[in-house]
Amino acid sequence: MVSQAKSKIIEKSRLTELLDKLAQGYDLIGPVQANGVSFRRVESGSEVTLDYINSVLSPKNAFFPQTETLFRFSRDDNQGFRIEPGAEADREQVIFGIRPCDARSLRLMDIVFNGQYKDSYYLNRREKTSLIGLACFNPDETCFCPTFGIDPASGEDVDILFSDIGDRYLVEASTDKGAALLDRFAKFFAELRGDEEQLREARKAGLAGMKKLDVSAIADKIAPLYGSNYWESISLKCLGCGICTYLCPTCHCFDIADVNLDEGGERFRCWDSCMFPEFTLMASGENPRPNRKTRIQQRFFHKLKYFHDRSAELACVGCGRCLRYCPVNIDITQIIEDVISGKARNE
Amino acid sequence: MPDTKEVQTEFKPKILAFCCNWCAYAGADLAGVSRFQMPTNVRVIRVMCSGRVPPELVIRALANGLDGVMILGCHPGDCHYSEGNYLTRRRAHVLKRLLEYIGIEPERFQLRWVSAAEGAKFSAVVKEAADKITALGPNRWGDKR
Amino acid sequence: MVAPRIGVFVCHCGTNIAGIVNVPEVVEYARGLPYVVHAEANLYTCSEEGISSIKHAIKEYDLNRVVVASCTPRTHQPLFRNACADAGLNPYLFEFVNIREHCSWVHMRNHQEATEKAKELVKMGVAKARWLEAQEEFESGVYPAAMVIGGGVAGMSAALNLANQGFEVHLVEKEPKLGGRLLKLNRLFPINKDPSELVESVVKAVEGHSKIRLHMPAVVKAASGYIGNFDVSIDEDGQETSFKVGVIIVATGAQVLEPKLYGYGKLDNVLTQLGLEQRLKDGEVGEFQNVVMINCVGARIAERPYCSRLCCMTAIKNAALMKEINPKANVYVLHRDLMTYGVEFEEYYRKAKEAGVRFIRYTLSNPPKVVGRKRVKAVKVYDELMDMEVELPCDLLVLATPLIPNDDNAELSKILKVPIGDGGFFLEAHVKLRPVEFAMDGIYVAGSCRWPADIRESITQGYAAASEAVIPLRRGLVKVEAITATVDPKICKGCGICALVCPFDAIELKESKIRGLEGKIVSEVNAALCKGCGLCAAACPNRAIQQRGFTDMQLLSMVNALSGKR
Amino acid sequence: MKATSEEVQTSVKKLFEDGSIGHFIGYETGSDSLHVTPCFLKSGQAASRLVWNPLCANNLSKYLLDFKKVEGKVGIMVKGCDSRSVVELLKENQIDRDKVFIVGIPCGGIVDTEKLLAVLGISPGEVVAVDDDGDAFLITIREGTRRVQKEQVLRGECLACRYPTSVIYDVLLGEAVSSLPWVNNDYIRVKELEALSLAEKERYWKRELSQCIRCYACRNICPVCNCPECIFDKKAPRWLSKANDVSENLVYHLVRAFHVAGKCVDCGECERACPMNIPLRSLNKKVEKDLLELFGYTAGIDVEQQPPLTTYQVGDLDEFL
Repeated sequence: MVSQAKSKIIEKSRLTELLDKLAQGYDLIGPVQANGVSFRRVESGSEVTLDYINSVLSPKNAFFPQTETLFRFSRDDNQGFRIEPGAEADREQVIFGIRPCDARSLRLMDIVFNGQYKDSYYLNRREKTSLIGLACFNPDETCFCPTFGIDPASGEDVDILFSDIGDRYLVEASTDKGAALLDRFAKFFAELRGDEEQLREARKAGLAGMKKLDVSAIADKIAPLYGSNYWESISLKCLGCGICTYLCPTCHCFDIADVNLDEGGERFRCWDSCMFPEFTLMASGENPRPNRKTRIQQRFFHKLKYFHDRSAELACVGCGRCLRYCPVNIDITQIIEDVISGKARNE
Repeated sequence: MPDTKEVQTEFKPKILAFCCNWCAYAGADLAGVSRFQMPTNVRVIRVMCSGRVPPELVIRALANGLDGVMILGCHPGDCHYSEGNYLTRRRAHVLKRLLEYIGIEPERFQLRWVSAAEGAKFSAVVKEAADKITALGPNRWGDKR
Repeated sequence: MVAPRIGVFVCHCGTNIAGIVNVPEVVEYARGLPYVVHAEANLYTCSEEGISSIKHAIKEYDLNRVVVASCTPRTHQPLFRNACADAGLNPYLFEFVNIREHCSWVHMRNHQEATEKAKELVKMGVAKARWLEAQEEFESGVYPAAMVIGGGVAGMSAALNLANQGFEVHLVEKEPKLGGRLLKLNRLFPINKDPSELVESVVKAVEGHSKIRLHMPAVVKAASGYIGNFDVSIDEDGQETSFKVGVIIVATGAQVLEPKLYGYGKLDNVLTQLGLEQRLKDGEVGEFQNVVMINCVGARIAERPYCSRLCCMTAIKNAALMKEINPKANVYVLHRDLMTYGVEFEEYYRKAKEAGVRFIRYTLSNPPKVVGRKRVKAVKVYDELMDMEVELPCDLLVLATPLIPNDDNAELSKILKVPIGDGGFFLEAHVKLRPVEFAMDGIYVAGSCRWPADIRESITQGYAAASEAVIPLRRGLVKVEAITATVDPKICKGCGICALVCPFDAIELKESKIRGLEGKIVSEVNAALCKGCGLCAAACPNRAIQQRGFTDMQLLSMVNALSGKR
Repeated sequence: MKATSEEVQTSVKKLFEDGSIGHFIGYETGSDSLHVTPCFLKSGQAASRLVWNPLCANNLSKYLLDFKKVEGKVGIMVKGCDSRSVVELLKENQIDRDKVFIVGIPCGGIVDTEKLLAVLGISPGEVVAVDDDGDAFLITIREGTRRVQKEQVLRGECLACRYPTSVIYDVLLGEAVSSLPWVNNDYIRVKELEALSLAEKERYWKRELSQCIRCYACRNICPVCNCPECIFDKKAPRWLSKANDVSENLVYHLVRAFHVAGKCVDCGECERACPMNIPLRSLNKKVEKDLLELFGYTAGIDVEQQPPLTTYQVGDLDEFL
């Protein structure tokens, strides 16, 4: 149901102008076409593309950048160090065009970064960010978000949802933050004409037949496959690259390193991938996951069991990026099916 | 309003020179013994043969922000190890073209031949490199991460 | 692993360094560098005091790395390495930083920048030192034989010296006769003796020596190997012969310049000094009344800036002889400066003047001019002292020309991998500190192939080279600098790139015998063949092969240090 | 005649039966009709899974490194480009010729699926099959069959392919193809980039290199990048920071271009694997072009040919006097 109070429309012809205004008041991040579509900081609305099913890189960079300075240090005169914090997001930022699957992934990342340990870097950005989602009516072959209870046309995890209903967007605020944003830019928005719900329902036809797997018992079903040679058969073709983990909106592992210069330096963190040989390499030279088989197993166990054990959620939103971009076509949906159906077993 | 004069510190490029022990390093020593005065920009790293210097070190040095890298070795045919400088020469031709292709001025990477007797040439090579690279301005690829 | 404890010793070198570089500032800077636990300045680090200071500091501060910032490793590295060894520190835990030849001497006008550069060089040296590792030197045997190239007086002296000490000597002479340039001379200065007395006795001793094997006429065609272990092949009268030697002495002499000046070669009464000696020797000098000699013909000019040293004495000798043969003759020596170094030589010159030889000084800008079309009839010269031009009647013009390098020096230099200097003469390792050695261990130099030398000097140098060369021969073992390549068989993938680039066939692909890697094909370095060039280390794609003393870690650390990274 | 999937299946079955091979590496249909995926067989029974069609982009030769210690010979399907990387693996002693059985397949070019979808204006799910039909591809979609000229939709490397037929094989399926009609002008893209000014080059490559997310897919998929421990994975010395910025990405990509210099056979896998669409072939092709022009060298042709940077001629070009 469209709630009248928080719902508006915007004519398509006014979108660029709105984005221009947003870019003036906020750090605006939107889908940009450059070597494929990815979310990047934009200065004006004209940089934004709407021609995408989903971006190559998920918007996680906006909260958890690939490389992030934690703090800087410099030597002081007394043989000691001065510490300065890394650059914090001092401006409010708006992400325009985030898909419902990616928006859900942020809720999953919150579990990690806002759990027992509070990650101020992530949380600071999260707090200062408003999400403007774009409903998805035209999913890719590789999409399977309904598997995880995600409605690609819903605004559950965003502040405002835009739905393309032909000549205009239906604009719905689902949080107070979203409502406030709508108020601030009220002049761009008009009242509903009444046919919006109907138009939206028509567009939802494109969502029929989306892949939806039954993952209700997956954590239990995958457990006995620890050490199974099923993973070996998958790992045979795996190249051990980081595409699946780096493009994944829920993967959140990072490494920390120092830059040590004469005059000081910085400590930074950067994405890491469980697919890499040095991921769990210890200083002694020992590595508990010494081969591709154990690494592949780790990736799927983390997503489908360990994360679930801790939070009752699965660390996947069905965005399909890992499948779409895997150069050897390793198919997570096939693996989930194999696990559910019992086809994956110890041989 | 008074003119806010921009205080421009003179650009002093930092240049690294790998010198082979037998020719170029000896040539640099001879330049010293002969008191051939030269710009202070160049820092020498001694290697036994110019062929010890892999492209990785050159690329790393440029990515570190050094303004120029030189490899100085024996003249072709004079290599103490017979053929090290011939291999260096092949690699350097490929590397030079690749660097230029990527947009790095070719003057920032040079291979030059300097014999043990060519103290004057060593100082001339240093001066030439310092002049050319000063004219280019700072290396725009460097980052100290 | 013990944490590095680095000591830095910065040398004033009197005022050589300290006159330009602010040494205390460099020392203070060094103290702040990573892992440096001690830094000090020395007036002369290479002096006994400096050396004992290093040894003392190693003990006092428990140093496990030593960095000396002074002159060049090419002359002083062994000294400082030995100092470390004496104090119980592995000599390979020493690193040299050159702030004299590469800094103070070439930046004399910019003290501040020179000081900054010196600091940075020290920083780089310290960065490398942090990663130095103790090394054991490889000992290799010395084949107890020598090759002496050149059967002139220097070569024969060296050969006899070595042979008399009991070592087999291969003496390789390109002419069919021993004796070299000496054979062509008429008299020797300053004793005025017939050289044949000297030559004959030396040649006889050489020819009759059971330890000397003569190869004549013969030229060296190829040489490979290293100190203690050279494989030589020569072309002996059309036949190829090969043999093994432990050391090589180069004594190939020089040649006399045949000038294109003063009508030489065109006018038939113009000779070189050597030509005159030949005529005197053969008794064919004929009648003469007016003899003019010109010195420095083709020497000390832009194209050939050096002084050949011998020509002045030769001219004095022959001028006096001519006067002796015909006391009524007018004998003039036109010179630019007279080189009569040494007490006896000055005396010799005085006697010639007393005998009536006239010496006239000319300048390069105003050289003598020859008068005459087919023959020289007179020589016009602008007399500097009288400040006027004089015309000297002349029926014999004798030109003193310099010794110039042999034409085949370049070829021999390539065969032996020893350098030749600017003028084309061979270049020793250091003009003062290592005067008869080449930089390449096991090869030595004597006589005029290095620089124009007279007979006495040639003999002395022959002896000197022999006495240096006999050290490894006598010891029977040489230590090979521990800069050879090593393979990490765990990482090596057996691609064989290293073996392809190795100029010495020192690398072979073999099945590993290491536990856990049995059967794996990996590179193996034959330390006896490896010369430490490091080509393999640069070519190996995953850096499984490293050159000791020049590892990636060490070189990269220097690059990073220069870039301001730690 | 072109080889078909059925022909591949029959041959492989026979090779298993007569004991010629104990393993086989080929292609099977992947997650949808527009994708194939590597297929590993231990017996002839499952040979019916094998396919051969213009979607078989993967260069399978890298997998040979994982089969060094197995019993029996490993059979592998190779296109022209793939066979050239097999030559390079042999050159580097990374595989044993006696332990591989090379099934060569003449190749008429591989489809660039992105280009195909754009040209046809359809979504991936609509494609049912892609077949080779001489100078065109036959695309079976739900509504019927469409014919698309190859030049419109071929992968970049196929547009420049000089070796469509395997240069080394034990058996060749189908008729050898000696040249492809559309291949004529080598290095067009490299020449365009060479013609840019230095400032334009810098701008271009800084933009491209800033895209890199350092997933290492280009390295990991590359058959001639076969070091068991890459120098970029080493802890000491650290050649590359884990931080992602242009200068680090420069080191990574230039050094990689150098490490594959004289070995790269332009199979195009690096560029295909790159999720960020960085024009990696333009880097490798540049080095390839220079090696050809400077030293007359082409990689992956002859096992006996010495790599160009491990040898020299006294008379080599010398620009450094």
